[in-house]
Amino acid sequence: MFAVTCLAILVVMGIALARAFIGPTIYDRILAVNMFGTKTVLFIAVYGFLTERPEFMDIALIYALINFVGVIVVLKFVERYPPNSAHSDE
Amino acid sequence: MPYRYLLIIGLTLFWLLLSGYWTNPLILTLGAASVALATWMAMRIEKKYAFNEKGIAILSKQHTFWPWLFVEIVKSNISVLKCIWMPKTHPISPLIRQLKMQPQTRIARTLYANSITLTPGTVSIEVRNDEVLIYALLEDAMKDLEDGEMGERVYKLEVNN
Amino acid sequence: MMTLELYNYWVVIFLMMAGFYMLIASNHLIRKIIGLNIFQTSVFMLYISLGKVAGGTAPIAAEGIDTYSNPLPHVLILTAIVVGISTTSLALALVIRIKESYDTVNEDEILEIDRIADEEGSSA
Amino acid sequence: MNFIIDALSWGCLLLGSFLGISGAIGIFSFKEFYSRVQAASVTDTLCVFFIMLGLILQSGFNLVSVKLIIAVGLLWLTGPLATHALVRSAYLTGLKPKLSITRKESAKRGKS
Amino acid sequence: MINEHLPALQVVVPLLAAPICFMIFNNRLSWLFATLVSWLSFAMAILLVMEVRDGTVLHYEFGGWAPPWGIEYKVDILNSYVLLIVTAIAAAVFPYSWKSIQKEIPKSHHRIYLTAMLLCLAGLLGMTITGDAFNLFVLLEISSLSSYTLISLGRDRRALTASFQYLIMGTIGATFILIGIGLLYALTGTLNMADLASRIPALEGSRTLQAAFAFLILGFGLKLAMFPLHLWLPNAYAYAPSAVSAFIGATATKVAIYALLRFLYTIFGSSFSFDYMQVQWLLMPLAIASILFASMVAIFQDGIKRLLAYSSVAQIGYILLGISLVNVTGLTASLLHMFNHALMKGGLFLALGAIAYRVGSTQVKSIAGIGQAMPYTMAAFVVGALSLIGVPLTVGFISKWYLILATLEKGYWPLTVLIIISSLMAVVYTWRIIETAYFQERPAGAAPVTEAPMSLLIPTWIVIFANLYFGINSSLSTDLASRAAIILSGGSLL
Amino acid sequence: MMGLMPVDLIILALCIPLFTAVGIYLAGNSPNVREGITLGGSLLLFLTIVALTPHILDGERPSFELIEILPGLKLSFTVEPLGMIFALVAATLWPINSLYSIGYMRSNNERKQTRFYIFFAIALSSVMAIAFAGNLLTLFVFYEVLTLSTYPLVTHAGTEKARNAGRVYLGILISTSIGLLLPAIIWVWYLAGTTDFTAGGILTGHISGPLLTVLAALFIFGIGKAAVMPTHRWLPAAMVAPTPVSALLHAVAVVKAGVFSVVKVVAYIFGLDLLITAPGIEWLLYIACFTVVAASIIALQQDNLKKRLAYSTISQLSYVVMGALILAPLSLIGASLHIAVHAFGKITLFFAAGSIYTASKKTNISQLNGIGRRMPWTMAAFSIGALSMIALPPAAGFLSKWYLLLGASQQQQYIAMAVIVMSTLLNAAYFVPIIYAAFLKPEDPDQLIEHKRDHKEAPLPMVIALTITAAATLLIFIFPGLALELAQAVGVPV
Ligand code: NA
Ligand code: NA
Repeated sequence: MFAVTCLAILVVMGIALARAFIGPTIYDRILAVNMFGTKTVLFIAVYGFLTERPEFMDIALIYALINFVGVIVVLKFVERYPPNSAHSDE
Repeated sequence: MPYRYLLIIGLTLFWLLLSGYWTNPLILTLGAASVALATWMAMRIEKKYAFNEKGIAILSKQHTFWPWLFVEIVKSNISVLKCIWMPKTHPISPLIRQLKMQPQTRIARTLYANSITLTPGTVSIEVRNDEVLIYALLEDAMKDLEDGEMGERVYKLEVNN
Repeated sequence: MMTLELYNYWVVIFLMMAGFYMLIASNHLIRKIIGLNIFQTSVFMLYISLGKVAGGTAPIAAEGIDTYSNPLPHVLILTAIVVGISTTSLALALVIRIKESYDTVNEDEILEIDRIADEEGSSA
Repeated sequence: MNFIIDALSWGCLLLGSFLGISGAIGIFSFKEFYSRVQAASVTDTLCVFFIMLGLILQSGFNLVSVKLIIAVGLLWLTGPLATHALVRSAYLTGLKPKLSITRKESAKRGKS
Repeated sequence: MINEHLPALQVVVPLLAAPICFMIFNNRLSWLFATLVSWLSFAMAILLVMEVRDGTVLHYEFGGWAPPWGIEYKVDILNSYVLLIVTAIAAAVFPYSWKSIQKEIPKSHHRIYLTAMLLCLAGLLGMTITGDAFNLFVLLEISSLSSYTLISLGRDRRALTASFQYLIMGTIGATFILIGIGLLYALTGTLNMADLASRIPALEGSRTLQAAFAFLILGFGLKLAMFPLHLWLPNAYAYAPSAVSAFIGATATKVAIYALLRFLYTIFGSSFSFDYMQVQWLLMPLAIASILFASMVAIFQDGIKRLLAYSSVAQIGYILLGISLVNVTGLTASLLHMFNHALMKGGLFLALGAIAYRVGSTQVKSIAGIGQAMPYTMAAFVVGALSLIGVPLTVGFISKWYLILATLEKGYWPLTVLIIISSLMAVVYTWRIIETAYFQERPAGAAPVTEAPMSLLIPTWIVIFANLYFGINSSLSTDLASRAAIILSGGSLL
Repeated sequence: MMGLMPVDLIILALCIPLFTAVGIYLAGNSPNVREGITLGGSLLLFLTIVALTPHILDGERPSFELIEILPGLKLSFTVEPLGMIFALVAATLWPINSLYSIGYMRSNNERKQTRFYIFFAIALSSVMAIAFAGNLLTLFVFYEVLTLSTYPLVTHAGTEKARNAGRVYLGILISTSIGLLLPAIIWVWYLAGTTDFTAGGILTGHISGPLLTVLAALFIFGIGKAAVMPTHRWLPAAMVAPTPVSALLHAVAVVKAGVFSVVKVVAYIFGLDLLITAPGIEWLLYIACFTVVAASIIALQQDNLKKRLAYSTISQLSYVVMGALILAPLSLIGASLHIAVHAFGKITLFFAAGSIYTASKKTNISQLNGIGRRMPWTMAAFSIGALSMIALPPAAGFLSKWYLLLGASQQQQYIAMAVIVMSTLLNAAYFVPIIYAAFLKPEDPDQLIEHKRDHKEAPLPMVIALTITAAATLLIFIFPGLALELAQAVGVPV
């Protein structure tokens, strides 16, 4: 069952990654990357149970925090220096 | 109890739970140092934005708000799911509207705007003074917000305090 | 079968090539830095997969587990990551100063600006 | 008893997985950025909740489940913040949403 | 007591001094402190050389962890010799810096300069002294990062792009080295150089070992500016502040070459490197190409710094040529040239810095007629140039002589001819400078020029004097180099 | 002075010109003191060399070692007869040349006279070192010092034209010496393990066959100062120099250093007996023969007096090379003698040319009609010099040519004999018309140069100088004892 969940999360991550590639705006990409990050947290948690190493939860927590900070920083940057082509296909 | 002490206690508990090492003195010392550092940084934010202890009290007093919000989240999840799986029968009708906020304190407004964002289907774009700019995926969701139940409940948290 | 068993190396090689390509092909200095990071990251992954012990689990001490993967590469890579971050931040600082003095971060444009400056310098 | 908890837990995990996949399909099929944000919101809220709940049920009450709860709290706390910051950036830098009704009309209707 | 910790102190002292230097807010005190540290390092290097000269090898285990678990520092004749080169140049460059950076680096950046110089020094010394492959990588990056910083301090904005280019190339090189070390670790399960050396012979046929070898050669090739991986070097040296050019130009590539030698001989062993992998047939054509190509390009340079930079690429070619001959004489020649080239390039860049201090430019045309106005500076430059050409009584002659001897021993007389042709090219490119300085008139309207200040002249002349001293009485350097060569090759070349 | 040991005299001979240079530098502001020091120093050197001569005639071969750069590679000095001849010629002509220079430089208001005298003294010092060089390395080092120290003299005028000529001068001399001579020296060292000059040669048994010829060719063309075609081009280019420099370059120091080196290498490195076994060695002789004839024909076409003298020099130098390459003991004596003989004759001719220029500002032969009546001393001396060039008694040129001819007939080198005869005719063809025009043709008023319409002889120091050298040319013919005795000892083991 954990395996199924893992697989599902991987599928979600894959689709998010696809969206990150497609864009078209930089915000779509950031949205997708953020989603990819939060799903990574989930994945680590479930994977910990799958491999019977629930200690991985610590890593998941830390990853959640890093992901949040990362997204905020990127947004700060994009907000201050908006790319010329942010809103269209580059 | 002053905000600072609440913070210290909260952070200490948080650290202890995450750490799991409750006997190693070196690690405990490091933990204490982390708590001190985090408190110091939080107090600097506090000085600037004045989330005073009243704010903390808001979050803790009314237990009915959180279950209600959870139910709202479940409901809005379902409505967005319908849009995703059945776009033909449940077409989206995106719109943007500026709403007046009932809550008056900063902490309550923050809570309100975050609650809007947390429920799928709506997102708060910008908060200015007592107004909030909202994007909604569905007109119904916007209506619900205009009806003001959420605002009302957050406002109650604020005044009942 | 070899090819699939060594999938980690293929991932590493793919990342390495991707980073390297970005580094070489891009004129944009920031992209070069990103390429450099991908390139370095591939090496980090190489190291970590080198530390894998068959049947071993992540080297986090816990009761009831006696086979761990080798933690040394992890420790080494922590150092290498720190080095990588220092390199990246230095590179970014340089790019900021380049942007300040050239008003562009495009390598071709920078070369062009230098070339024009040279010509003016030699004619003056 | 164990069986019931297991079944509940499996149910939660399945439900969470379904919600995750739904959100993913949403961010893929919705036509523009602001609506995709709503789909992503689904995965950030109930998907996280159910998967973590499934795990909590599996682990029983111990430090791990506390950490799982903390993780949910953390994600629910930071999720909307990130989403808000993202949407705000997008809006302020001039990314216009495609609306079914214009903002003016919407404002009028809202007042009525 | 102190002696026991000398190998560690050699690295730790400049490393710890760097942040302290940054925290001393007075520029002059900060400089004084850094200078003292550089002299202290030099003194320690001398002590180390004296301790190991009789063939003893000093081991130092960090934190009491015995190798292979802990990091081991190890000093023998070879690396004490390199330590001596690096610290000697540092001991001349630091006192020189004070005046030189006044005009080339804004006051607010002086402490950054000093800190980065100390870090660079520490990194180079550490690379030389460490007995641990991964530690070598870390220290390499410490020295590299500080040199990127130092180069970016140059006045011209091109220093920034030069530094960036160097950063990219240098990081690729370092990453290749990291890959190589990682593969070696995967094969042997150790990072300690001695342990690696003992385990590698059993693995001769391994593909992974060959890959590791290739990555390491490529990585060090980039760091030491082996043709055609040298493209970062000319700009980096040309736009860096003069004192930085002098220090890095004299030391950084030498240490990279030392590390390459360590890997070729000590870790992989000469039978793997030269008999099995036949790396000499890679090194030799590249060395020849770099000697010819870089000398040719140097002839057409308008900037003296760039000219010297290209000359450095050619000189690196000599060193690699010596290595590629795979005999004791060739190796001795390479080691000697590492030392001698440090002296000549150090002296030339220091003299050039003194010229830049007074003239404000290092273009060939801008130094017209300064021979009379700056007699001591230009005389130093001339001696350095003669050394670069390889005129007898200078160190340049000694290393070229050994190199020629090595080619003749092998019977590769066309290489002898090559060395001579490239010396002729060195005559051509240095003569342009000398002729301009001495036999052209100062252009009308040019600002009057006076002799450089003592604080620049004295360090310059100390290095230049060393060029003459070790050119006339070469017994110390040749003795150390030839014994280091024999030890390095472990008798395999005899 | 007589109480000094021969070795002390060698050191004195090397140091006196250097100390003179220092003295000139210190006295730079006062021309009289400066010239006094020059004259004093040159006379002192002359006395030193004279004091050394009897020791050599007695069969002593004093030698001393300055420094040993590398094992077996040292700077050392040994005096043998050929070196003695060369030193004697140079030391005799330096005071006379100094005397002449004083007159020339002052009356032509030349610039930077101090620099001129300093480099002149340094050049003389290196000439002494070349003459006494104990091995090829020492010879090479001071050969290059001589090239470099005469560069400022050649480009003395400081004009663009002078600098370009200077580049040709340096370019040919340095590239031949480094590109050919140095490899040859290394080769010799590699073969024999030494480069010491030894009567009878050092290469016997080490090399034979075509390689021997190649090595000989490397030396003949590598010694560019000997001006064997096609390495001769530096010599006409150097004509931009002031006349005393031309006199020094073409009669004493530079060219003689070249042919001296050739003879020395043939006699003391190869040995006649070895070189004669070299296949095709006669082709080198033929190239020298060709140079003799071709240079004479070119000289015939020159109207500029100094240019004609320059080509005459090229031709005469190849006599010496021929003498060495005929490979007969008699011709070797001729070659050694010719070094001295040609020196006196040619310096007389240059002195005369400089006097004509100083007195009348005339530079071309076509302007010289009737000048013998205005400048009888000068033109009489010129005639004696010319006779010596043509090799007619009672001038000394006859002696050396006679020995050359004897040697050539002994070796049955008929081509060489024919060339000697033919070039004698050519020499006559380009010198006799000048003498004829000077004394017998009426003066052409149009050819008189403004301000110099009623010129007489040049200033007294110049006249004295050229009178002395002309007299010496005659005296050597009449009393050839000393020169002959030394020349006969060349290459003969003691
Ligand atoms: Na919402
Ligand atoms: Na939402």
